[in-house]
Amino acid sequence: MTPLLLAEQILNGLQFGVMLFLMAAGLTLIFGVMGLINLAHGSLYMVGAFAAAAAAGATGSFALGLAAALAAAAMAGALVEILVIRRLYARDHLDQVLATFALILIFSEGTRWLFGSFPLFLDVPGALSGPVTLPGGIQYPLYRLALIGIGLLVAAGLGLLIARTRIGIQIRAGENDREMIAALGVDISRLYTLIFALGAALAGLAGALVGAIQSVQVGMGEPVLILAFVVIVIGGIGSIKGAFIGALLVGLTDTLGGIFLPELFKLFMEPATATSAGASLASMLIYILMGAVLIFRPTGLFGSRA
Amino acid sequence: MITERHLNLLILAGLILVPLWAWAADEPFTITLATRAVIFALAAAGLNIALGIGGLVSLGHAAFFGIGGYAMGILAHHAQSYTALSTWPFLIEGTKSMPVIWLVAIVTSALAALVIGLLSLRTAGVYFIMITLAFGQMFYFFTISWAAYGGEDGLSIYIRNDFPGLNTLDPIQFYGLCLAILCAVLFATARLMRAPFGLALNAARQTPARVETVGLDPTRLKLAAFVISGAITGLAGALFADLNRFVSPTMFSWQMSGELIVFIIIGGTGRLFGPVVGAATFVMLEHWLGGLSEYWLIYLGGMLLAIVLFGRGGLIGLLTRREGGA
Amino acid sequence: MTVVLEARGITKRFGAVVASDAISLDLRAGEIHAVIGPNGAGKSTLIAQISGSLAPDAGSVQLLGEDITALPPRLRAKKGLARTFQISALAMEDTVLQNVLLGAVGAAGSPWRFWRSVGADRDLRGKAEAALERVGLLSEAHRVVATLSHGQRRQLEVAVALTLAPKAFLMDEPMAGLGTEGSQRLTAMLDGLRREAPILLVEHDMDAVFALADRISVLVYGRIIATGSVEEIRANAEVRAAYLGEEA
Amino acid sequence: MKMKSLMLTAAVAALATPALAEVKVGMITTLSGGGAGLGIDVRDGFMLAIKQSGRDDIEVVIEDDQRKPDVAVQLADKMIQSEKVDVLTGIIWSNLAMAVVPSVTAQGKFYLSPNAGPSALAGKGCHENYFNVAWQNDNLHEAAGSYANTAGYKNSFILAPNYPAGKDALTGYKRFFEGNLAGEVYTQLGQTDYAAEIAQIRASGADSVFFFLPGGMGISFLKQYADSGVDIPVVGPAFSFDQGILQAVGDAALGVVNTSQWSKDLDNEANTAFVASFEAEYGRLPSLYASQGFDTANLLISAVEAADVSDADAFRAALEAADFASTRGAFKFGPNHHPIQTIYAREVIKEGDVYTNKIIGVALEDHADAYAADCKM
Repeated sequence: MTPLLLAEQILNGLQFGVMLFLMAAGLTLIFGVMGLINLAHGSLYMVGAFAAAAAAGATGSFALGLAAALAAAAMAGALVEILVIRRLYARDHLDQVLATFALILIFSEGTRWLFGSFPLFLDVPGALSGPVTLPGGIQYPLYRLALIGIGLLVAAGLGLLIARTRIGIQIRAGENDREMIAALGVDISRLYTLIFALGAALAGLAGALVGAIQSVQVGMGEPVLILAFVVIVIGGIGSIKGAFIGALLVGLTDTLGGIFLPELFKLFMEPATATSAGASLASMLIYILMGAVLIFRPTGLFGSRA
Repeated sequence: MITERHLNLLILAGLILVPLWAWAADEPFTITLATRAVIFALAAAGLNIALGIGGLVSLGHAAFFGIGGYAMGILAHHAQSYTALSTWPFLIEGTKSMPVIWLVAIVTSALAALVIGLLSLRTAGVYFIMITLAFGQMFYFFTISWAAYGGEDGLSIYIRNDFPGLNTLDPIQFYGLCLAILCAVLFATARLMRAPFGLALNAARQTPARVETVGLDPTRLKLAAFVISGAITGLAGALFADLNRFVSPTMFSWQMSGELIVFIIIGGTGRLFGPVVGAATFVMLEHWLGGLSEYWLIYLGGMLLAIVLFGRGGLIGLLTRREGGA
Repeated sequence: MTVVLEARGITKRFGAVVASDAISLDLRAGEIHAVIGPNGAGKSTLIAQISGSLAPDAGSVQLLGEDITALPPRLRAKKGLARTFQISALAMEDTVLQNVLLGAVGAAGSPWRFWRSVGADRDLRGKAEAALERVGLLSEAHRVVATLSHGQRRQLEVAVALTLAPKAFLMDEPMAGLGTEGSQRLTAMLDGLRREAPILLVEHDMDAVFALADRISVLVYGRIIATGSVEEIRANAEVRAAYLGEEA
Repeated sequence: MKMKSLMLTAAVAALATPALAEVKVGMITTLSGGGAGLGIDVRDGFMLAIKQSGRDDIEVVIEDDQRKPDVAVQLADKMIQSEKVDVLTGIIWSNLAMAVVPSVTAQGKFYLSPNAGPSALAGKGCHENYFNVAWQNDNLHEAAGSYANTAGYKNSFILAPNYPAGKDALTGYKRFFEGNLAGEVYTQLGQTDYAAEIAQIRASGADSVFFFLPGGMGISFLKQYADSGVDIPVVGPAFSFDQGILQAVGDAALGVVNTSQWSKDLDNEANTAFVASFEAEYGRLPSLYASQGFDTANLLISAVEAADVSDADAFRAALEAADFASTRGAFKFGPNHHPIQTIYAREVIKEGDVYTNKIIGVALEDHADAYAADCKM
């Protein structure tokens, strides 16, 4: 393997990680502030992708598609929070798991009922399509570079939001002490709806951005959801910084593992077996990573509480 | 309103009478459905020991269900193809005998539960949920690409395995066998809940600090519960494989783990017959709703949601008043 | 008199705050030794280090001459140190009897029995009922703890500790939240307990402390500023200034 | 516990007196969740043929397997034990077929496969009551390998998911492809991002790419491949270029060559009528799966006309004769009851606003599968 190819693969891992971060950020925010496990986060990702595909299909504009994705996911998130989720804050994790599991069923089949059983079309916007040549001669799709850029911007934005703004102060206060922020005169139920909608919008954004280079279909949210959970558990639940580091770790591990493990196995196996065995191990790799992290740091890399 | 004890007796009567009626009325499929419900109930009864009594929310119990299934699949596969499982260091042959298969299923899933529990119990709360999920996913991905035993296609066993003195291919006889195991496990669970172990485990869920100050180790108690729980779910997996005469990686999927939790909560967390009520309700809903609409999962989701939000204590909680006040 | 429990130079820092500043105290056979102090003096931190749920930065804890500093709470309990909690740590969904039976099971070291009902074990049941009898809860044995009054829960805490037949009691504010009457009843009960095993009593209720304590230690800002009999403490100027003065 | 199920009968008369139905068919297919599109197409194609036949003696019971093997097994039990069906059909996925077919045929029922054709059921595990009306799983991949030779490719990069059907696909391609392999990669089942594989393809020096990535995986791969600027030609089986999926891939699929035993523009009378009537009935273009469902139903109807289902030997012989007008033109069964058929190379084109396929040549003529020799029935 040439250094150039290696560099490209690292870039791929980063890009994958950044996308995972968009998913994981909302999830970890919601857990950090409200203490809620939301299995339906993947459904909001799907809602974003479908809204983007529908809007972009109707108007021909990718930007309008993105706006639709943000709006639809945020609205769906707010609605779900008001109707269902807010009754779950005081419950144990078990009830939360079950209720949000039920929400997955409703979202998935509801989407299928609205949009049918076939995947929808959503394409990369014309201005961002095709590859560009990077220094060193790597040919890399412009859209993927844009994804990395957007992801980093969102990460920086979230960091600023939490460190500098009034809402951020409320969020941090909420993480530490619910009663305290109530005492500050903040309408806590409105704050929670807002945070949930923000998390949902992030998931919707990820869905729309990723939908352009993947398949917009029912059930697309669940594999990503599991990955996002792996990410926030590795990073430490509730920590945005942890989610960022965790996402990059998972992205790089998954991408590089898929490439190097089969190569590694070829050193002592016949090629056909090695390819298959390497791929098998690669598919288990991030779960092994997660298990290892938790065994040595039971609350994740940056986590403080269970 | 009736007491929980009376309701349990009623359920037990239903488990005996409905299939007998179906047998008399020559409705074998009803018996098959009941068998499915009973096996799911057994799997969930296993989980209930960890989750309901011990408070361990495991989102990876499909791992044990699958291990039990594959124990059956692999042993029977070798038996039907007349090949040895391994020839070194000593010869291991396949078998079609249910008792042997059950023993292997119980031992392997208990061992897996020991290892998984030992590692997972270092964490708590959400982290525990997630690390058990991760272990389940490892098994899932491993079996999908495990070419020797069919990978994603799974393994078909053409004829149901044997149990001495029974014709297991006869639906009512196989049902009776499964029901007997379920009853035995429920009885043992009832004993266990009243025995010193159950008392201590129950306290370890509610107040681990207290358990420590009387000189007991809550983590060890929970680990033991996890192992017992995994072993029972593994046994259920072996039976499930025999019901379908087929095993595949979907037995390991995280949705399977989720469904086991669903059974328990529908029925009523920590209640002896909770898993039975939950599994039976789920199997019935699956069938009635599945026939009503292509989009039946929406209705299922709505019902689950209603049960979590408004029916605390599950169906048993709705139907009974609790003994001992409150 | 024999020293049963002894803390030597216990020190604990949280960042810049010194929560326990080289605390030394002892508990002798047959006595009730009360530790008092204003809020934030470090009483809870001290209890946590003696019971083993928090490791001290420096210092040691000894029970009957044996160093137990490195032992977790579970093993300290086995050695004979029984504690009660400030905020009741009872199994709220269980009955009174079940909670005491847990103590009996722990004392017998026999949780690995899966078949025979714990209630059918005469030995365990006898121990549990005797403990309930002593705290006056036997008539409530089959009530669920969640339905008990605050005072009854306090009594139950003590009953669980009794089942362990301990060498020393460690009681974290047992009077907290009790009314006058409840407080008096519990005082009377603890009074009789000291003959069985000495009590290290961390308490806010001054009436109870002055009624019960053989000796009193005063903890202020993580340091023990005085130890002595009730009279000595009442007369101690430093204590009056630092502590009683504020209360008055 | 009488289960209410979705029963569709061919004619109003049959509804009034269902007892008249002489043949009862159980269809187990995927109607909910991610893979529902395929099941719906098979069902619609099948029911269209039944409707067109005007017969009132065929009753079809349809159930949703949710793409779960254990549910499929349970439904098969229900069909046989409770509905007392004579013939089963409908399963889309190989792993579900492996779970259901052996026990169904062992119980003396007929099974007609409208889609899945796992190698185990074509070779040693074949059965006299099992008929595959679609293809043996390897067929389209073999055709792709053969097409690659014709196209003059010498060095292929091949990839498929790491599961049995994926391994069969690569084996099938290699069985016919005569050039070298620039790379062979197993991806994760359900994988959505192929950036790493595309980078490997770019660096491999291949002159062609063969991939088998069914469903959403193929959509993702094609979109990402098109966007990567790698312009090595791609070949694949029809699954990723089917009518239902193509619209979601869009321009990224244009010009790609894929192999199929059927195409909308296949010029024969049965097909022309099928395409027109399917579009009239359902308001969409038929897919590969719809054509397979349609052919399966017509095979069944031809057998019902020729023999009584209660006479298993006669009914089997009638099925073996395959005396029906297939949408693929010539169609006959090999000794293992799998099709011997011509497989075409198609190219993705755009007709107005709609993406579809056009036949550009024959990849394999009258092709049988590689496992027939192992079949002893």
